[in-house]
Amino acid sequence: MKLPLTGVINLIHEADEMEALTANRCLATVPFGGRYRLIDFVLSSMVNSGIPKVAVFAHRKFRSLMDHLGSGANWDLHRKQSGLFVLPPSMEDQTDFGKGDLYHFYRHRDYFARSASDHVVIARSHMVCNVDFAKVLDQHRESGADITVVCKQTPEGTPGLARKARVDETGRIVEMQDHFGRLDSDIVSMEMYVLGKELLLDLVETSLAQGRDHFVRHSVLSRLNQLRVHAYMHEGVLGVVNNIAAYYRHSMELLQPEVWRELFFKPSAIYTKVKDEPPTHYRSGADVTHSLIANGCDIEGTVTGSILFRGVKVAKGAVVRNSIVMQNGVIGENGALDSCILDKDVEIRPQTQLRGSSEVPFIALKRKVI
Amino acid sequence: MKLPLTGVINLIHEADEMEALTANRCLATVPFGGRYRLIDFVLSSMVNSGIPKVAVFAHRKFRSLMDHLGSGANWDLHRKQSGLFVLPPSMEDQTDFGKGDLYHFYRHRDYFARSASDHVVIARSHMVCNVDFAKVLDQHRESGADITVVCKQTPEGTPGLARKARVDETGRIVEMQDHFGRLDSDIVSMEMYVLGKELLLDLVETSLAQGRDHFVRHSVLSRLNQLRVHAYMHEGVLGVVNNIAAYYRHSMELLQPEVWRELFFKPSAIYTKVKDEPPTHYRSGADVTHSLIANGCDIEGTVTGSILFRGVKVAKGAVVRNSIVMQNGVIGENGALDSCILDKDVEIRPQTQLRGSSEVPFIALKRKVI
Amino acid sequence: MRKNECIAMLLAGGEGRRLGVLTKDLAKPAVPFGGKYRIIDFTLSNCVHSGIETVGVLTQYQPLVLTQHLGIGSPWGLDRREGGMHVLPPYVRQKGGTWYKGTANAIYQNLGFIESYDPEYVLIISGDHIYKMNYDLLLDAHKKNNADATIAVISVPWADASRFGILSVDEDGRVVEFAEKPKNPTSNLASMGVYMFTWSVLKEALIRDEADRQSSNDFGKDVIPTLLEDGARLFSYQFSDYWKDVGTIDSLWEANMDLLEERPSLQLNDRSWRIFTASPNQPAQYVAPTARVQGSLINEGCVVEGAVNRSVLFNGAQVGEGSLVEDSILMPGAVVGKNAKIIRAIVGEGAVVGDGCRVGSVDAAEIAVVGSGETIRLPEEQKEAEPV
Amino acid sequence: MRKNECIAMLLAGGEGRRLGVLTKDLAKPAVPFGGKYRIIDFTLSNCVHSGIETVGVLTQYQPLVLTQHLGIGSPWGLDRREGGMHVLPPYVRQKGGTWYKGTANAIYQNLGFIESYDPEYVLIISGDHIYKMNYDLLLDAHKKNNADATIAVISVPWADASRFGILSVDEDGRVVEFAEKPKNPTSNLASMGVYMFTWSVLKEALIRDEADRQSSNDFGKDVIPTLLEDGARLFSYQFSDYWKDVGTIDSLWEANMDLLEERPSLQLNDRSWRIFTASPNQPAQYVAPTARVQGSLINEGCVVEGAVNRSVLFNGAQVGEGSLVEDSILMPGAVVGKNAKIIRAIVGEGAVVGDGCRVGSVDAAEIAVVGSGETIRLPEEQKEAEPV
Repeated sequence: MKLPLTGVINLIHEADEMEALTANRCLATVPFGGRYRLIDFVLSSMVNSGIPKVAVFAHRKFRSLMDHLGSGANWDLHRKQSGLFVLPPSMEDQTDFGKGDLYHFYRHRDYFARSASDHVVIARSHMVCNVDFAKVLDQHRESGADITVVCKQTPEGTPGLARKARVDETGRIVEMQDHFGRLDSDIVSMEMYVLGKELLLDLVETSLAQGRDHFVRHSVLSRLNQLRVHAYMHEGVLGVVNNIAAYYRHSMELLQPEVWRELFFKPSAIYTKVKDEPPTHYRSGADVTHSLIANGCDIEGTVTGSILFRGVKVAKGAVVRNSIVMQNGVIGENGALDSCILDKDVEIRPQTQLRGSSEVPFIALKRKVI
Repeated sequence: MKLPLTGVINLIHEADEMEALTANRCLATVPFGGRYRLIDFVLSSMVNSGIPKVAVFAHRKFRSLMDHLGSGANWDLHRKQSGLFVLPPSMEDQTDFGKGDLYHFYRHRDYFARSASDHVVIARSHMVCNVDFAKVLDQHRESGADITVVCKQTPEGTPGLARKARVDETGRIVEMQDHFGRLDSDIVSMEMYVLGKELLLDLVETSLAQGRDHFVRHSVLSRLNQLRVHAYMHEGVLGVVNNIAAYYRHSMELLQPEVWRELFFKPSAIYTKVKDEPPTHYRSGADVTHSLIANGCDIEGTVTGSILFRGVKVAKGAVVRNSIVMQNGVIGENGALDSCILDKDVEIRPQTQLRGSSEVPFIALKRKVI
Repeated sequence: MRKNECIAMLLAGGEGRRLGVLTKDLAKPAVPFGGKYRIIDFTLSNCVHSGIETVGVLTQYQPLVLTQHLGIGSPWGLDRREGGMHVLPPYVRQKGGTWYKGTANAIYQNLGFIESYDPEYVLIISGDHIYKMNYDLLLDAHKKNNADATIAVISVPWADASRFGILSVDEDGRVVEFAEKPKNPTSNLASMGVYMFTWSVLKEALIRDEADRQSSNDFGKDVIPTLLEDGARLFSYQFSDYWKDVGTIDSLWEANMDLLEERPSLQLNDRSWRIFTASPNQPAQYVAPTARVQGSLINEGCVVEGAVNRSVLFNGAQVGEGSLVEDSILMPGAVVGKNAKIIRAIVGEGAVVGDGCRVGSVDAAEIAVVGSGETIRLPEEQKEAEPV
Repeated sequence: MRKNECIAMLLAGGEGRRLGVLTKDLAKPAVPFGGKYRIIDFTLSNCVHSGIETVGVLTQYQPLVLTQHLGIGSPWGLDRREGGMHVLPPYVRQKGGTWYKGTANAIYQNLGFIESYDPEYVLIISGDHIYKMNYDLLLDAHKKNNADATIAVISVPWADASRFGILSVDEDGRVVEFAEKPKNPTSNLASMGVYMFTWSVLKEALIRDEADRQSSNDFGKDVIPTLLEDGARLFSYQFSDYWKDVGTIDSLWEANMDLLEERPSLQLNDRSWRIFTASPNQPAQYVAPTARVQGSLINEGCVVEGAVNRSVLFNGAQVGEGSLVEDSILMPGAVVGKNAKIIRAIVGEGAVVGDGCRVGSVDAAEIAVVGSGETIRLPEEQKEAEPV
């Protein structure tokens, strides 16, 4: 059955310190986990939760986004009267780019007004997780909160940039600060906000009328006193992936079987664009351990502590360690990688050796030949 | 079976003098004929001819285009490895907008290179017609021409802006001029160019290298001596619809049953976005003659010599003459229209009378209440 | 994917014998209705609007046109990766196959299909009826009552009650008595043939019913009465909007005519509850200078050159100059020539009524019918002698 | 829509009896192959790559898994508004229904379906074979020869020739003799069961064949020999790439092992001729620190903690720590526990081989098979006594 919740994936001004990985794509379409793009996690969570209608507020560099999402059929969202809506900014007006998300919500207020659901969830694309929004909505209704924010207790020193929140014993968020704030709390916001449609439209108009155009800062943070903003504590895994250190760390966490099982199967599967690659061919002489390997790879060399995306070729004698090789990468004979991130279609010539550090991995731009 | 021809609908710098009708949409999505958009005619022709893959080079104001085309399913183009591609200009670079079509073809040369077909047809969106491109390709191959241009012999004084061509007895185009040229000929170009893929890519690179970026002017017109450019004479109806006079004239021609039968049925059907409107309800007291009426209308008044799009309401006592009323228009009680074009969602208040002339019809902008 | 809380099984095998030549090559659910639709479109659209996205359609009699119409479910948005619409014809096993014995047996033969979705509730509906209903409200009531089965009912005129399955209910709406076509009805609440079942209860009931050699394997005659006897929690759900079984020529004609009222009780032009159907891709209808159209519903692709009064014209129907079509229905592609008269008639799909012909009359007791694909022409000599 | 020049009819009703427990609940075309696919994916993908966009799939034996796999045809891009894929089970008429009598009868029963597309040519193929073939080239040859029927043939070892339908052809490739499983073959050109027919010829032949009470209604046994007798223009079309009938446990195992060669003659990783299949939506495979994988094909969703040599692992298969899987096939979701040994074996879909168990052996004459869904466990006492 449908969940009476409208989905929004808000790509407007996402905090992005992904360096070369977002040179030609938006944060939402950064490849992750061997075959996914970052947006797949929140989008699949929404679909699996029964959310019938998802709008993606696109912003910059969204060509890759359109390619990836297509008609939404891979997420079963190509529906008759609902489904997937990619809403780009107006191309005619360059000043649009500078404006905050509230401005874009306002331009598309029809989208909210027309949706049959009473509630809206506004999320970001860069949270790697598997969330059941039906449970979030249940808690939201039971608690009587105005806004419910999905939060997660995280260990000290997680590298991604995330807002921190202080929560009182009733579950109410009494303080919340941007990632650079000094608030001492191990609870981070997963930037998923569930609220009533009417309240959202009211906040959009009121904030804009006050000359303020930033949803979280101007509509939520500044109203923690007036509105009851509650935290929903997420139990599953979480990766806040918006800088290279976090990208590398959370990628490598997938090599822990319990993280792999939880992220990809609980509560439901993560969907992505189907690529029709054949199974991976491990040739005699291949030596692969402690790695995540996507389909369509052809491996003759050694791979350890690494993630290979679809269609990667590791030639004889090549050694790939602690590295991430995206789609169609080629590691030539006797090439050696350690702590590298190769973007799509990178070719490493025979005998080439590259080495980064786990703090600062070596990054090769898309289509480079090294 | 598939026709070995790749389709391109080129919306870059389309000659557009449609005034208010293209204030918020591109020429390709101007509503026409009660339920279509201009682009439906060339797109359906391509699909019916067996062309498996169509790229639409979008340019300005293409949101309405994306809405209309969706995944291409309404034209049966949502295929696995081919289908419909909407290629927008790069949003990051505003200077893109000024550049000619050859520049955009160049940016997307992969699209041509990857397609399995040997031939390409490059067309525009504003030709209202029903063409079998299989026949065009047949003639192109048989004649041995380098480029075949679909042309049409037209009566004197057709209002749309079209290039004129002079054709010798062998069918070769010996001269071709822009619409403002002085060439005295009754043969107009339908702006559909069939040519080999290799030749196209060659023309694109050569012209760009010479600092020229306009396909027809720089790659075709200036090469009429070197290249064998032949005309294919189209037998069916044609409306060149890129100014208001032509829009009005060719709309009204649909009220001739032979034009209606030929344009919509020969050789095949014209497809458009399905809207699920119920049949039109003619109430007792309705008086409708000599008109084209789409589904979902509700008519209590008088309609004559007019075209009503889907979902139009004509109240009791209202009189609509020689007018075009687009989707969801409402004519209040005793309202009277003569020689008007109402864009979508226009409401005419009770008792209001509006009158334009057949040369200069009265145009009401989308969503106006008058 | 999320578990399906509720899936629908749509019985679409009806022969519709009383529709005569209109259902010769057509299952009843595929009979055209309302100028644009086929009967089954109403229940399918109801499912979609009610949030039910898994629908098994059980076909049987003359399924060709019906299956073609259903396609892969795209007109209803039921062309889904998981769930969506599934056409379920009677299945031929190695030892052969037979038609479904009754409505209950049809569901019984598809237990495996239902099981594969593991639903909590199963909605049983029929593709023979014209109505707009939100099954989600029915499900809400079913849950609130903690019911085993909930039967949608509608009040019918007492005089007609003996033609229906009639329920007597207590003040809570719980069913206390059920009688199939009772001679002396004690209530005028008729079953609409719309059943919401708790799946575990239905499954057990179907297995028991199948084992019972005496049973005719029908919901109304067997399954419901047995459940009632056994003290199951059966509730009624009162429906009060338009509902019609268009099982006869007269009722099909009437139901079409109902749409022509000034304020029809079945509103087709309702943007929040569109009836979806396969699009025939036809241009806007053409109304000629010689035409006169009043009180009628006319669909895309029609060409009207004559007079049309209080009639329903399906897509591609044509009425020639000088002809009169009154109180009639022209099915898809029906062509009426010049100077013809069609009064109180149904002209079937693709049928042709030639120049000068007359079909039906104002005072005929019965609605005249021209069968699908039939052609009626005047003998040559009459053509000139008798222009209408 | 453009007329369909050529449509395909895919025979997918095969029981595959010689595949034993692997086809217990499964039609042969639905048997998993190549780590990711089901057998029928190859012919369906061939159709799509050859530009054939209308495919009738004739199902019969155990169609449930097959029909589920086919869905609405979207994995192959055959979910089309016109044409596309249509599943055609044997049809139950009012008087009951029976299975298709033979391959020719299966097509005969669906004459109406073919007629509705009005094709010029009809391609008859079977969902039982593994090969990549461009049917468009076959059609070109058929047209060039102005043939009535063109039969794709492949050279087989003379020793095997008596297991096939064998054709003798003249220098133009015209068929002069056809013998079904001849004892003394006069040629080694075997029919691949791929027939291109001119539709008008096929239609007439099928009607005649159906009328003939003596006929077993089979293409190879009846239709082709009769056409040949009557002097029809029958041509051969020589195919020389990989082609395999995987009708037995041995050939299924062999065909999978063929994929593990350094330069396999059936190349799966061919971007211009992808084999499409329904995506199981599984994450990238996980290879643990304790794993060793050599000369194998491994699919998404697998978890490998033990050693895998020269084996094919389908999606979701698992191999526990300390286990060895060698020269074997693990079907989708097959789970091998810890310290187990699987040698020269096929473990069926969802089967479980418990800790410490052994299946198969290096010197066994036959390939060991664990049936779909079966569970093999050591008795409690052995578990401790005999760690492998």
